[in-house]
Amino acid sequence: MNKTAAKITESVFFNRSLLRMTGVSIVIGLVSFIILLSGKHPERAWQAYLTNFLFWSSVAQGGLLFSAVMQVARGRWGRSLTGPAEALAGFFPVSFLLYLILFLGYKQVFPWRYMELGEKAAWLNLPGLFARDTAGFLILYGLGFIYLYHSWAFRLNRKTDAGKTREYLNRLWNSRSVDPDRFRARMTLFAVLYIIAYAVILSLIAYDLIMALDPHWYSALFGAYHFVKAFYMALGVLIILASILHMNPQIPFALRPSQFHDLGKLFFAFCLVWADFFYCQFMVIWYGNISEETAYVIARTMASPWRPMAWLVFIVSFGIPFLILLNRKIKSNPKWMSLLSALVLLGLWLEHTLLIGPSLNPHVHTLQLGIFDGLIFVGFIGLMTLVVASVLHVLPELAESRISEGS
Amino acid sequence: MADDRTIMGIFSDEETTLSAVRALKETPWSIENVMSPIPSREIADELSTKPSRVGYFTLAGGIIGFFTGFALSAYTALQWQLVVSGKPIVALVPFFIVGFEFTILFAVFGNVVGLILKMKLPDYRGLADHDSRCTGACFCVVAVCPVSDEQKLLNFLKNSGADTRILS
Amino acid sequence: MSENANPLTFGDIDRRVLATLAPASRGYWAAVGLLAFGVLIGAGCWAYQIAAGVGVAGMNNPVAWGTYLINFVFWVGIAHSGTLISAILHLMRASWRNPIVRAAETMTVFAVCVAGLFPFIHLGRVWMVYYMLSIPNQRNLWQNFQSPLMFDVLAISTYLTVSTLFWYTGMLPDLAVVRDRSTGKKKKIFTIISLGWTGAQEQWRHYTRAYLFFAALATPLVISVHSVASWDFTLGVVPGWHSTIFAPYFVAGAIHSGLSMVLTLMIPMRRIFNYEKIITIDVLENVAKAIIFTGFIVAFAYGTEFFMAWYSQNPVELEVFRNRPFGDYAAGFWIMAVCNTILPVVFFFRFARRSLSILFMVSILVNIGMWFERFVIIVTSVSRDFIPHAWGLYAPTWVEFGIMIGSFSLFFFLFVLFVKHLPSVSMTEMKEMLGKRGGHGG
Amino acid sequence: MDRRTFLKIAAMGSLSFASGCSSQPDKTLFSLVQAPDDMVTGRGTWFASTCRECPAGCGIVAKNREGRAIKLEGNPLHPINRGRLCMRGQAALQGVYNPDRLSKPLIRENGRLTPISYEKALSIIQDKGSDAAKKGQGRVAVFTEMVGPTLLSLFKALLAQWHSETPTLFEPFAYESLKLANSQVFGIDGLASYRMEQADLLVSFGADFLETWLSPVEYARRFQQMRAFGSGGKGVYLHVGPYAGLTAANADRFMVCRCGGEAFVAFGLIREVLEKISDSSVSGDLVEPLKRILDPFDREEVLKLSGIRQSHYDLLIERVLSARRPLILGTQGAGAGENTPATDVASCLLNALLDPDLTLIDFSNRHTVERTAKRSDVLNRFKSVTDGKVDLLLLNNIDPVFSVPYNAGFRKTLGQDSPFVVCFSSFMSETAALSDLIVPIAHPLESWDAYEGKTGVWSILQPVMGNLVGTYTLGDLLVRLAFKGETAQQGYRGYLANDLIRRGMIKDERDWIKTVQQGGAFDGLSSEGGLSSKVQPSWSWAGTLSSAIDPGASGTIFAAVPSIRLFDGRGANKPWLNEAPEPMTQVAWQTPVLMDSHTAAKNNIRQGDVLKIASTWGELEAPVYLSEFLHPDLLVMAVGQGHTAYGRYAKGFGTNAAGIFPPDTHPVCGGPLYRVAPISLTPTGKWLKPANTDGSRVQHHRKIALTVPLKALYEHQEKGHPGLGMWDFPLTLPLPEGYDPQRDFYPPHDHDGYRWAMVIDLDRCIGCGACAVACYAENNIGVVGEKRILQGREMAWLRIERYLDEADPTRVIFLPMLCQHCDNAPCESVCPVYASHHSREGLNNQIYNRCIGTRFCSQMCPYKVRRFNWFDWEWPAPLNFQLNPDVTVRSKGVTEKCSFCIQRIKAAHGKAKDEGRMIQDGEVIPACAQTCPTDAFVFGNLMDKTSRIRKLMADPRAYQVMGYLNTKPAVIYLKKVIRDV
Repeated sequence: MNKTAAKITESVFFNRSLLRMTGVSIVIGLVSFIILLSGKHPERAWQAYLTNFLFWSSVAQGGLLFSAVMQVARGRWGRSLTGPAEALAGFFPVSFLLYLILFLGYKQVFPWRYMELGEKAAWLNLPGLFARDTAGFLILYGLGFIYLYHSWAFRLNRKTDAGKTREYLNRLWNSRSVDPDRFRARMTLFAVLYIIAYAVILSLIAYDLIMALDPHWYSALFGAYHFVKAFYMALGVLIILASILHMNPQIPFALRPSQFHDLGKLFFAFCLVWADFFYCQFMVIWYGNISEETAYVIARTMASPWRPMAWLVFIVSFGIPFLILLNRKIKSNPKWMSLLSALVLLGLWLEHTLLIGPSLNPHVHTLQLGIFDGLIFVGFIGLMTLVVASVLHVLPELAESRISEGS
Repeated sequence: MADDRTIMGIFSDEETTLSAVRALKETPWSIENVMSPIPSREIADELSTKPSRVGYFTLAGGIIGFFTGFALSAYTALQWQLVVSGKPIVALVPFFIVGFEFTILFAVFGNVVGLILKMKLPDYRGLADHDSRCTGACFCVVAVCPVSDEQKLLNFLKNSGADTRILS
Repeated sequence: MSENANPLTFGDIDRRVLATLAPASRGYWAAVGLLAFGVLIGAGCWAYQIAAGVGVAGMNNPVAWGTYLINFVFWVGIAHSGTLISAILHLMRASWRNPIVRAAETMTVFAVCVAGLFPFIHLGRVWMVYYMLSIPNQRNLWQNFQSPLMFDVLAISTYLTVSTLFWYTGMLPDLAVVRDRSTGKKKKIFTIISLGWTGAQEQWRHYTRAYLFFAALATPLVISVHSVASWDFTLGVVPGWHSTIFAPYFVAGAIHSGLSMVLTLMIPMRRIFNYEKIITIDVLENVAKAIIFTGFIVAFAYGTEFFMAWYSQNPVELEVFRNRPFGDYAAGFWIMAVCNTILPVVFFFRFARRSLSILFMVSILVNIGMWFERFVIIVTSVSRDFIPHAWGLYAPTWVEFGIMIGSFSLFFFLFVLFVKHLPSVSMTEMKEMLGKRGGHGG
Repeated sequence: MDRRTFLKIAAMGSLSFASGCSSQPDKTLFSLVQAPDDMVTGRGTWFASTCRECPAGCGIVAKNREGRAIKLEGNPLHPINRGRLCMRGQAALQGVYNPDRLSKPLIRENGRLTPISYEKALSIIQDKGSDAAKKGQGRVAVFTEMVGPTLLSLFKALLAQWHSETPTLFEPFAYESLKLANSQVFGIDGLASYRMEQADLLVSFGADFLETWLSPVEYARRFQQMRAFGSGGKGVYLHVGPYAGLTAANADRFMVCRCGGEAFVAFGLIREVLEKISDSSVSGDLVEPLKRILDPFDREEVLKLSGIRQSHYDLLIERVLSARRPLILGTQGAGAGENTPATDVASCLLNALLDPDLTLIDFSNRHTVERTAKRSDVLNRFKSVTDGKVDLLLLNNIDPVFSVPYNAGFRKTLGQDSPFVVCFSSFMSETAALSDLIVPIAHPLESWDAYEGKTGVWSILQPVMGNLVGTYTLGDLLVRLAFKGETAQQGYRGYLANDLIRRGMIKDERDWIKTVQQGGAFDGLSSEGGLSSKVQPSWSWAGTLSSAIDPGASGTIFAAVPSIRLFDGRGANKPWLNEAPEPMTQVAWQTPVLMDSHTAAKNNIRQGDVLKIASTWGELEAPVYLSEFLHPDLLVMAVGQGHTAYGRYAKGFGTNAAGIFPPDTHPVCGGPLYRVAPISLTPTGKWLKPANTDGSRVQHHRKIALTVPLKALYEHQEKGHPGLGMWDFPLTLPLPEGYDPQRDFYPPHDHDGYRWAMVIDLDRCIGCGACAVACYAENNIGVVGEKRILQGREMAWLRIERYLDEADPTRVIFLPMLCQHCDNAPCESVCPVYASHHSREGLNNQIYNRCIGTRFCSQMCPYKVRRFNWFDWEWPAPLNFQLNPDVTVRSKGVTEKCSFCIQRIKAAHGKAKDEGRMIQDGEVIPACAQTCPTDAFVFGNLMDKTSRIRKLMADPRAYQVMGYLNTKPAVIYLKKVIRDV
């Protein structure tokens, strides 16, 4: 069966049309980024860039989290979904690269450079920020890869000789033989470590790259809000990815309706948690009414020009999915679910813009969102697709569901 | 029906019960009831029972509760229209919590009501020909056959691994 | 965990559990009597306080909330893990929870009862408490639903109702089991309370569904209840209270304490009722693992709070968070920090997770730690808030300790009564666990 | 209350009482079935009278409700206090209603006191008197407190019958040294008053004119007229002294020196002045000898002897020489140290040199306390008693046993059975306890009398209520003792009227009634000029100057100072005065001994350690309070507490310093010595928790009590654009315009007609605490006592927060903190039962009978001004008669707080409604604002664009405490102005 799998992959994941599509969209994205950059408001370009960078990095980080959690909680039902989830982690190196590029726009990205910070300068200064965030990304992604290294050791078929990566990995594994149990135990350990790092470092990123853009505002829950949201998005992407693989007859990947149903329930659950974490912050700030806190929230939810966008986000990413997901049948329907997820993701992408936009363009009277932002988004979609496709191309086993599991 | 016999077959485990039920369905005799110490998806599937509709009560309760919560808090606030902390008289942000708690409460009430109505409990008549083993380790299948077939059915059940009991 | 290794049969389960309902020994009644006495102490102290005034407690002007609300939050916290275990783990199909679910739910019900008492004890004019209820009155003056305390009233009463119904529904099949295996008056009673349950498919069909909804509703409820408890503090502007992270952090903390209380209760129970085969060491191990997890969340929250206090650069916040670890109540802070975040780390080691003594000790210490967490949060914040001239210290008085003793006695009193008179392990769900071999593992 | 309305009600009241209420206890307070026709139930009636809590003689008006006086306010027409009162004046009511008042004469029969009738008591006195008279001259002696001329003449008349000399006016604080200086330098043996408000530099060598000195309310007003920024005053105040009480704490610079070192600072100053003086306005015959005497006191010498900091000394010189109208005040006046007379003489000379015409010193309107006898004379007179030359000794309302050093003889002699001692006193004071016959007398608020606070200022005392416990007024008793027949019949009131007519104060009955209505005859008060004086050619002062000795020698000195709360101890039985924390230490109910914190640290003494302090004359034990305001070699303790009798609120609280002072008096001025050295300090190992109400002495760099340099106010300051932080948050009015959609979640809400608010000028506030006590009186606030205060349960609605400057701990700032009536009050929304909510007029209402006592509001209040009733507080009868019927008495379990005196607002509403108009600006005045001697409070309606308060919003000093919380407080503070000297 692996042989066939190997044969099929050639055409499924990595065919010309897909290359063409992704390539084109990437070029479009790049071009529109450059156009914005060369315009009067380069910060607009960086706003879009930061938004997408955070958005897709979160998806990748959350994706791997799914696998890690399944490993730790021994959730068997999701075992066959961990493959695609891990495929998302292929975005890690790209994400890190994008992160480095981000600092080219430091003039626009960090408005606090021009503000009076007092003591805070000890935390908000470019070198310090670059150092700690770089370290953070390296640790997170490093742990991620060590975990993958263990996970794939069980998942991948050692014999197939497709590509250098495989051979390299095989050599690694064959170099020293550890007994599977200890190896599995270590895998679990690194899963735990990754989960911890996920929480800590995503919070750090949230503080440094989103919250600190308005250095006077702070909300203790913001970090947690960010990484919960990240997982919510990852689940959305995972649903789409799984559905695509599931619906493509050529791919040996199929899920029982119950598995989709469970995935749907998880998606639903995190839709609620995300909303809850939003409300927890909003309620406290609304009730306390301390200007230091309210100004930030009001600018994004109650004052023009951003207000309508806030409502859109609320409806698209919470209202609609909440009402729809109450229904049991839809959860186990891949088509509908992917559609819904796409919608939610769109909303959450807007939500990122909503958080970043007002900070980067203070006192504006028009919505800082245009066609180019959309095109840049498209570009990043292409990028992500390409990455995932190539990962699956190299490691087709990730797209194999073990029907045997569960009963 | 005087010319009917109701016979209970008591099985020691789920598998045999399951096969017995399957076999019974091939026979002309009807399965009146199956009792088990634990819920069994498989048996339910065999008997092709429809999924329960308790959920509708729950949902209804929830929706009613949500609006009751908001209505109550808005009504009480409007009686005197006292300003507190400069907050609006009808402040939806905090009232949402009231709405939420009421949603849960009423949903649960709906759930319980639905359960009572659907399960028709409390009802002690069923205990008349209830076998205590059914709540312990055993699965009981209650089948009905014409008086004529009584012996056949008894044998059938015995063969499929049950000890039997004639209820009426 | 592997049920295959477990030689239990349905029969064994019934026998073991029903054995616990056998007539009680003299020692048992002695214990009950002792606890009843403890309850009386508490009641006496309360009566005295009502007569004399809340001044007999140690509270004062800056610190007008003391052990009463600390205990309130503490007990609500204890309550939570019950629902977590019965509802959330049920949704997650972690069937390892089946052996302890009944005890945990019972713990929830009783803990909520005890917790519910404290707001009353706390009130200055408890005889006027009906002002907080929606009783139609001729002035048409109602209560203020913008007040976090009204949220509490709703949340706690809802929580009590729901968890009680959930508990009873879950017990229904077991009551039938007891009914069928008892005689005389006992049989009569159980016949009535088991509502004529027979285990017919028709019943199971609705029952399982309804139970699922129960779980699905209890989950958001339990989260909301402790969020609401946290909002009693966060919604004001008081430094050290007004923090957005409180709601999730309180929920995690609640589960943290609740889980350790489960251990504290289960370990003696399985010893006394020789439940070793039912409540296996694997179950306890899983609870321990969960404690590591919640412990981490709590630690994360502590860290975040300190960072945010610094990041805000608000002198008021800074002072509060300087005062916690180094100020008047430093001891309390360090007890809290060590017990809640450092100690659970031992559970990373397998031997610790599987050693009853360590489990028991740590569980108790975590409970102490969580009590002090509430103390640190509630007392330190207001004792040094905005106006330095108004700063002041607080120390509980004997009345408060008396009432605290009373509350613990009441809880264990009810629990001890429960274990001898109702099935303290859910036989049905145990059977399900065995029945579903190779099903969804924990 | 403006002048017109005041006159109306005063007239209405006193007419009736002039006819109606004699001192006969016929009108019972308890059931007014037939109320007198002028008494409208539910409406207050105001009676003018005079405060007798200290010799200053401030005018008061008392609010009478249903026959009970429930509140005292200053008499706005009275020239001395102009409608203001100090905390002691406010607390006078608790003298009338004191539960420990004696109601019947008590006679000592074989050691036991047994009650007898007044007739009996009078006859006993009569007999004893005539017996004594028979024995010969001067067998009867009278020691009385400072009384009005009429009563004095009555005493004289009585004594004349008994062939004895005039009575001795005894006051513990008799300003001997000051009088000496005035007589030696100006030839006027008296106490001039000072036109402080006209000065541009004020230097005090210890005069505590904001606490007890001469006439504190008057001088507090004058002081702020001189200094306060608001009133255009640009004056500067420098205080030189060994310790800082409230007065020194209000100085622009407190210059600490050795105890007794002030003298040499003054000498040095004179020396410097003489060197600068060129013009011949000062007669040469003064300059030369001065130069000669003071030659040794050059800069180094002064620094060495006085221990003053060099920078301070230079500053002092520079300021004094550059000032246009400097005024130098002498020492604290109550009790002397060795160098006190020298200091006072020196300061008089300084005035003479700096302002030869002495325009700032008013010799014509003198403080009549000058009439009291020198302590040395008192002791001499008493010596004759001790020597058995007296058979009958009458003591009127004085407590020498408590306030005079123990072995000065009073204790011993009074203890003996001869002479026969009659004590006129309403309380079982230490002195009364030793007397043979105790005759309770009516309280001044129940009596007719006249008092002359300053020469020419005659204030009338009239009964402001019926007689409470059936006591007689002293006047009536004396009249009955002195006269027979008609005079005796008409009683003291008639005697008084006649006396006044005889003195030409009033012409006839109408005039009399008018005088009674407005509280006195003030025409005698000459405004300018009047009696002036020059430095006396006689050089008697020279000797005094040279009497100064080197204070450095004496080592650690123990000093006792008058208490702003208890004066000489007569206030000690009034709960309010004990409950109100001492302004500087914030300690209530206790008498700690103040010790320099560094000295304490050296001897590792902690706050609260109980020390045994012993001198040659006696010893005492007291807990230590660590202070920043002392010379290291000094221990200071306030007098007033440490009673062994005198009622439940006085007995057993604190310590009495009198015990360890030498009995003899100052050789030069004859004043009592309130300084003693050497002393020995020994820790007792005991520790007493100080009952201080402050949680921290500094404000931890928070936006609470702010200051601004004077310069900054004149140079145009550019406002940095407002932000959201603690420091750059803008002033946001509690009005719709205060709402900014960029940072406010809530929509603005309107108020109908009025938005009550208050402005508090920190530059005017001197921290005297009168407002706090007035608040207790007006709002029925419970007194919790020492134990509860230690538990942190004080109930004050208005507290004076005392903060030391973090940079310079000798700088103090006082901030009256009360409910801020925020527009977005965090306390309101958390109440589950709407007990606390926002009123239509912007008040932060607290509905007591709705409150269930969750205490949520007080937890959420950022200002911690909400008070919870932990118990039912007690008003032992008849203290409960004082309770204000317009204000609920809160039961246990409810929260309470400042209501902006809503009862007064309601009353004004009623009045305005009757007259069909809006409430006018200044018509509503809360109790705190009403009594403030320095006019630091302004109350009014923010919605009225023309109101005084609204205009003040434009003041650059305006800010809100912790405004960044966006609570939009309705109490706006004006920064204290720092004159960087």
